[in-house]
Amino acid sequence: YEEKLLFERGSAGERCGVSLPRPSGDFDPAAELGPELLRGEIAELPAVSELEVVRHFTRLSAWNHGIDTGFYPLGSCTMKYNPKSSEALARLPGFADAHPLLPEELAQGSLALMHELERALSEISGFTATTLTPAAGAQGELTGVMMIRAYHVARGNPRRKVLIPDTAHGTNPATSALNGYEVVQLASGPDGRLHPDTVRAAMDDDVAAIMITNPNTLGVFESHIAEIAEIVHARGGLVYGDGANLNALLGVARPGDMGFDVMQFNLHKTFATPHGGGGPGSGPVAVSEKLVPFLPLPIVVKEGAGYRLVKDAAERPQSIGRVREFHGNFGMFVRALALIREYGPEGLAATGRLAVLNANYVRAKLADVYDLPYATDSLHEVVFTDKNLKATGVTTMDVAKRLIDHGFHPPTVYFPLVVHGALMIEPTETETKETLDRFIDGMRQVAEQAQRDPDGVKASPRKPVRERLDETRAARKPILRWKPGMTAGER
Amino acid sequence: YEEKLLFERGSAGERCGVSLPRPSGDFDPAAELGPELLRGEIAELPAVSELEVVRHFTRLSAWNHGIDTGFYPLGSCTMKYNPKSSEALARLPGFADAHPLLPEELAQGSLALMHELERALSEISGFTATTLTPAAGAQGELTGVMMIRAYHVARGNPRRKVLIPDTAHGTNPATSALNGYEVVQLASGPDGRLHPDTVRAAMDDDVAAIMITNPNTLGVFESHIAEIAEIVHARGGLVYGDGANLNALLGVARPGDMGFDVMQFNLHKTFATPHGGGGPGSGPVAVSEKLVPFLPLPIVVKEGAGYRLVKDAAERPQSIGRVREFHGNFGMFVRALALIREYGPEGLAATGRLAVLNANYVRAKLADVYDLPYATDSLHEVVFTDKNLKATGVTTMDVAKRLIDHGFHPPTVYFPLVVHGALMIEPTETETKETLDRFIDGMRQVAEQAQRDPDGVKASPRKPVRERLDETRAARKPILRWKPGMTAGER
Amino acid sequence: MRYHPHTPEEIRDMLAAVGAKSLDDLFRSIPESLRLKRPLAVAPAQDEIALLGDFRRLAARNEVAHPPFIGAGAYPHHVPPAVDQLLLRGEFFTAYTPYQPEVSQGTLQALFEWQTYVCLLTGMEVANASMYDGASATAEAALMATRLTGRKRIAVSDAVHPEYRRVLATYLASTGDELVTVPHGPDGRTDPAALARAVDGSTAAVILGYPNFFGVVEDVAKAAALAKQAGALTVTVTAEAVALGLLRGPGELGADVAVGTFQSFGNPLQFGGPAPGFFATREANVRQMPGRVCGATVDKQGRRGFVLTLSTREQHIRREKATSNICTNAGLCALASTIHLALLGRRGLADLARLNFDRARLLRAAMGRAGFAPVFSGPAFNELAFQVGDAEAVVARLAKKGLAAGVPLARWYPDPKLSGALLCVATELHSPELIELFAREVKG
Amino acid sequence: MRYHPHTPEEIRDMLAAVGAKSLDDLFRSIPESLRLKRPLAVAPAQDEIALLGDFRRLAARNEVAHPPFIGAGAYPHHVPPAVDQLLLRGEFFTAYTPYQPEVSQGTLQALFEWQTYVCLLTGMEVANASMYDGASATAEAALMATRLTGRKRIAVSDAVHPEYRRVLATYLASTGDELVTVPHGPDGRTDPAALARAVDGSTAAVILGYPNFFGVVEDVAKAAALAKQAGALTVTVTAEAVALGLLRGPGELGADVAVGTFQSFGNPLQFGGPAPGFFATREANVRQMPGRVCGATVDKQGRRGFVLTLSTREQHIRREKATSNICTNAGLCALASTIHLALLGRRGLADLARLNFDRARLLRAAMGRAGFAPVFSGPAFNELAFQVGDAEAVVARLAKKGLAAGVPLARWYPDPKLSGALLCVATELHSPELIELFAREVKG
Repeated sequence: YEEKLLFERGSAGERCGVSLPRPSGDFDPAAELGPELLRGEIAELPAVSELEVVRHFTRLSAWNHGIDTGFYPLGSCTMKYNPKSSEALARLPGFADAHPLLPEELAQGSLALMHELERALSEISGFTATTLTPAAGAQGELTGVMMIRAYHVARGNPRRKVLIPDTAHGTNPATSALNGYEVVQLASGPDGRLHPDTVRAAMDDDVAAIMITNPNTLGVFESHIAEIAEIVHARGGLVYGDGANLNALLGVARPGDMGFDVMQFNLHKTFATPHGGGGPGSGPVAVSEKLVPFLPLPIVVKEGAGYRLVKDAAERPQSIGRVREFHGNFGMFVRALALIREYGPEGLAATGRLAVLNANYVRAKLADVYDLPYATDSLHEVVFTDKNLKATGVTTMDVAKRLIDHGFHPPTVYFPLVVHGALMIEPTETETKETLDRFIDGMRQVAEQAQRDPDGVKASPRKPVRERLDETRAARKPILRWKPGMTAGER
Repeated sequence: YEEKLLFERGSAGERCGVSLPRPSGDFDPAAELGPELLRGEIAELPAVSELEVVRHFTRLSAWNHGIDTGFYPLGSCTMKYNPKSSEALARLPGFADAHPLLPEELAQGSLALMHELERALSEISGFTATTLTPAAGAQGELTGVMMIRAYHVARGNPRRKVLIPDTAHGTNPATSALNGYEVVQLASGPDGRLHPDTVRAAMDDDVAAIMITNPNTLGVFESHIAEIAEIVHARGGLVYGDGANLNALLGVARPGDMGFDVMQFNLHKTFATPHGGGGPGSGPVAVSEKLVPFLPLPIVVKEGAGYRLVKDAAERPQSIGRVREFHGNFGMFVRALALIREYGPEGLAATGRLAVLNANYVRAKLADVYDLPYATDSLHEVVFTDKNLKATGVTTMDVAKRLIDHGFHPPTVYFPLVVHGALMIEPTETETKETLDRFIDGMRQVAEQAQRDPDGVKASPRKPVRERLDETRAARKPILRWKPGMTAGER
Repeated sequence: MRYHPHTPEEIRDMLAAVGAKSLDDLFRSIPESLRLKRPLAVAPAQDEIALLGDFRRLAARNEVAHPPFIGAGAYPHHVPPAVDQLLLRGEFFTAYTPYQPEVSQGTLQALFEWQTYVCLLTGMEVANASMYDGASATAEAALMATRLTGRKRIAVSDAVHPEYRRVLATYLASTGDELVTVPHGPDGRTDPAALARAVDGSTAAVILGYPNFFGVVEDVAKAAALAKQAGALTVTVTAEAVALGLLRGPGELGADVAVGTFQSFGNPLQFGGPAPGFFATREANVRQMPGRVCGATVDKQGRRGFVLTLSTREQHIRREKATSNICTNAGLCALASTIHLALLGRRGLADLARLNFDRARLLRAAMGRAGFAPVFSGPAFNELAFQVGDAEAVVARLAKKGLAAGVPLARWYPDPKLSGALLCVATELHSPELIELFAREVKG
Repeated sequence: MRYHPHTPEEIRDMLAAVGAKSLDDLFRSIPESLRLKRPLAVAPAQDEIALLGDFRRLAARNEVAHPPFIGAGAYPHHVPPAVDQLLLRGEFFTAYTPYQPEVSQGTLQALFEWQTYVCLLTGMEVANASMYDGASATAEAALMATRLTGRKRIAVSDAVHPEYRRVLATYLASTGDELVTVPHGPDGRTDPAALARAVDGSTAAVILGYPNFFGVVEDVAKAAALAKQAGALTVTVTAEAVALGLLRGPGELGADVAVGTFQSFGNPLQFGGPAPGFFATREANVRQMPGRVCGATVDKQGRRGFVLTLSTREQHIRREKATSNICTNAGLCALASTIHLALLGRRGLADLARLNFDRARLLRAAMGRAGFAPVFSGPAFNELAFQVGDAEAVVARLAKKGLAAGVPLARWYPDPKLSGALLCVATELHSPELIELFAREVKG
């Protein structure tokens, strides 16, 4: 079937999908507000019944891959199972219907939960305190770098530069730039690691911080992290940890113990809150002692038997201020704490270990077929390339698309940028060995087909509702919204 | 993808999809119960993680057609939209977690709801009182005929026969037989109606009742119902109404006003409780004054400000007893009453009218292509046949299966039995004109293809996960459960 | 009206296509005298917000502070949220009976899995796709026994759920079969001597609870041997199916039919319904089995698929010769049980059953410390009757505190020995602390 | 562990395949000194029943007797149950960012519909696929204005939500841009004279609430004309998007950027988040717009399909040259809004907006009868500030009755004229009876 846009259907008159109370009587908003402020009904809005809405979105949903429908081997994105009990918990009326500005005596349940999560995240990461407010990982980064900047400003000089390895996520340089920093890119070594000498050479008194993802986006642990942190600290710099890959370390090692000064979490990665097709995320930021004064507001504190939000700048004069309205994505806090509670210490430790086992298993089973650019030990993810397929003309993108026909979401492709034709695979601990075996089999079949029938691979995918889409055309002449007369295709 | 049986996967050791409390300590059930009562773990049971279960059922669901995915033109089955708010209501903890044997002072909410539903159903159908307990329409019929039997027994003679028109659902004769009655089938007339003379000829003092569906399964109103009821009543018989087709009459006419003595509802048809792939149903039975003493227990009564269940046979000595444990399918009562509340008098009246409009529209738009065996006015459904396609070799079954490829569930086929090659279509009031137009177009295309390419029609369906299934084979050598070694197909 | 999509213009156009002048015109086949001339006297239409508000208030009148200590045929258990979230998928929820197998493989495969679970848990060979409930399944089992044996007498233990027995009596009254009730002994099991006296060459079936209404585990093997000797069938009735994770399946013990409900798996209490009745028996009896059945077959391509089968037993084909009039059953409830059983898995089912057994042990101990002795000496699973003196008074007293205490057996059993008996359950929902609290409150 | 599927045997086999002796072996690349030598000091693992019990108790500590009369940036509205049941479909809920369009057409088409809804309601030409929230969307709008104009000065009305302004200040502190705050007049609108004084050739943007934090509807057209003359952009901020069902879209009034949140459509309050921020602007600004955007294109067969596009603005391509660092936004929340807007439809949206306006009229009348006058004379939508004397005391008194009364403006505004002001909202959730009750309770 083809599912039209809402705007292309059912614009007929009175049709409506809600049941509303009637107004109290006749009144004329125009008389009270003035006609110049008022609009009539918006003519282009569709008018459909509840059944039509239900069918529309039920059918649209079938055009999606989700964790609930199949495996997601997405590197650095940690697409693990999203527990269903968390959804029940987040919908408890006391949580779902709580207004953020409720008098605090009516919001003790929410505040207690936030406080417990703050303590748990600080303990898990080995830091002193954690702000829960950032809305996503990238905003967490922004918050982290703002704190770094505030720290340096407080010491008299914001400094000018941030050091970033070439394996970093794009958010790292973007975040630094947003804070007015110049980005100095550092080359990683032949083993995929950042080396102390590289850092030493780049480090000076104008460097505000270094941003390091550990394990990095090659899935490799930055073994020199302690020494690197020393080098940076020695010249007054700070060490920012990108927590995107924290899953590998859960219960195994703590960034706060390695010399990091600040790190953001991605609750929708490490703590299994649903990704939802692109958010909501939640990006708490943990800091060491020296950055505590700069934490953004609000901060939840325990006082006696109760909890209170510190909102007033007077109480925290060095705070960077606010990074979002209210207190953060509370709905995600409920889910993250539920997972931490259900795991407990043993479950958290098993998570890191099994995530790393799964990645290494995939690596061991595919290394004879796909090129492994770095022989260094992998933790939670492994990066292959399309080098072995070069002669066939089949590229990483083709492999990715062909995997769709085998029932899998493609891995992360062409990232990290330092690897040519990268295929980045992170299986997560919630997948079974059977699923990994089927995926390995799929990957091997694609490699085999690339030799035998490269055109078949390049013509993929064939099974989903759409074949390859013309992304260039989309960007060249952007059509970003429906307008009357829009057609359902061309040719 | 192919989704294996649960039993064919993940039987590996410790795997588990639940999180349970631990027992209080060591204990040995064998020592306390005796080893002869105990079993070990059941070896054939699968052991899977929560994610595997979620994927399994998510993927299985995609192999189903439901109202939420597409149109269901099923005659006499009233597959209308199931409101989502009803699902929220039925899940309120006070309803979902209420034990049926709660002390009545702790169950006043449930009892009040049942009482209101009982009153509403009695009013809608025009009867004196309604029992809510029967679990489905067929059990409602059984209950109704039991009351008829008890009525006659109370008057000294259970009588021997039940009159049933040839258009009736199979449950009518089956129910009569279960009560020990001999079934006398009555022929309907050339206009699809039962005629008073036919009834008069069959009626005698040994007839306990006549069972009539009105409108009948041809979608035709039994216009002679009042006269027929008089004939039956005159000889001491009772008139049973099969409420399967009540939707057509909502707010338009009431069976209780037409001479019926008893009628079952199908809440999952008329009042939009979900059909769920074959139940749960709910089959309340409404009765006129003379059958009230025979109603099954329990009965909810209002006393002062409170509600009480009459459970004791001493209070209702003529009651036929119980037909199910506890008080009926309460979860369905919540949904049915919610719909009645949201409709109100106007909404109920509109329901009958729009259901009949939709059916007549389909009839008007297809009558030139498909044979209409009865020219009589249709109410909520219309019956066509495959007669016009005879020369092509395409049958009703082929038309039904080909419609699947057009995205529709097939109509009811080969029923009623009096119509050769029947295609019975009931669109319900919740479908839009656009959907009906697409369905009409699909039906016309199939008729056209039957002329042009009969083999193509006969080879359908091609789009669903399975082509036509071998039902004869299934019945000849029944395989009703998985056993180790079962294969996933043959040939 | 959000469920009625028709606009006035569409109604006008459609009436024109039909050739009618008005909506009322469509009803000309209904004699004027039979038409309703007034609006229905039901409550005025309510908007969704008001409706939710009213129903929330109603539901709140039911809420109790703790999980009830009542079993007696409906068992408070934890339903993992995953069950309901999967169940709510519209493809399952809003599907019709799978008569058209090509577009119903989801429902059909799940029913096939349900049937397999029922067989594995009961130790039987075949099962149907569900029944309305445990009581009507029991009645259908009795009727099947009369068909199979050609006999008209049913012997039922008085320790079978009283409401099930009442339903059985109602069904048998309409078919003219005879019901003989067999008393229980002081251990709470069906009295073996009385059973031996009740069973003879005219007996079609012996019906026992497993566990029975008192929570006591019957000696099914012994009763089945006795019944077999007389040429009668043995039917076991299980309302607390979690017990089958710990106790041998009735099929292993010689029973011929196992019926009951799987409410305990995945189905909330809902004030008593709906929940999935089950019906399992020996392969030899399959063509006399009531209700829908799902079977495996192949499609045109030879791929395995599932269909409803053996419909020549059923009312829509056989009409008055059908084995039963049941059609719609409890498919969605059976799906809920199947999902819950899948989550539990082999180990989880055994663990859950052990845990329930454990909680009943804790209850027995806590009540013992409070001075209340068990009424019956027979082996129990998760349900026990205690001598508490004035049981109705205890129930009333605890109700005032929002605590649902259990049910007094005297409501159904005039036996003076049971006059002070309170039947109580303990499941995984009753924590050790809550059990202690309960025992204290009963003591008062 | 139900989320960890590994059995001991599988772990053994997998370790063998990997060539490791133990799980800890896999971590040899982590120096011993950096390893954690103890279990994490978090609460011990909890089973699902205990977890549900604990969280239910926590949530119950939040519950209030009635919908709160608090707006102030987060609005209590009715969310039809259909929204959440569709949202919970795993295909939406557990999907990743739609970078792989062939397997993400469901999410993408829904985002395209979202973008269209945002454009239609705001009267703008283009919109992105959502933002974190209204506050950061406001900050991003300011930053975009500085990029487009090359200027560094932002004029913001003090009647813009105080927390939004605080976020704006935080963002501008790190970029080194300047923030000028413009006071409001006695009508609650931004003071036109002060605005005229604040805007000059160095101003990048003028930011106004629409409706503003006081619930007052600003004269956007006038402000936009002023800004335009100075070469500055006009940015409107809307936290209560239901207002856009009654009020002209900011785009029609001359605004260049419209930002805010659609929380009011389909998203429960959730103690403040998540909810979908929105960002809409003129087509000419599209390449300076932050955040993800969905666009239409065709597939190899020429069929229409959707992709994320214009990614050359974004961090994963442009790195330090990106227009913003935002990546994950609030896609699922945007989907919730889209579903709710679809249910509302043309008529429903207008009705809902009128109903909210009506409820505020009832509130004004009821408070008037209770002796409380509105603080501001400007036109209001569904939110009003009243002079109640000691506003904090009123809040504390009503809290004791489980009633959330509104927020005292003095928390953010030292202006003595606002010292007794209580900001209250009335929506479709506040029935006329509840509004009467509220006014009585405020009076005490």
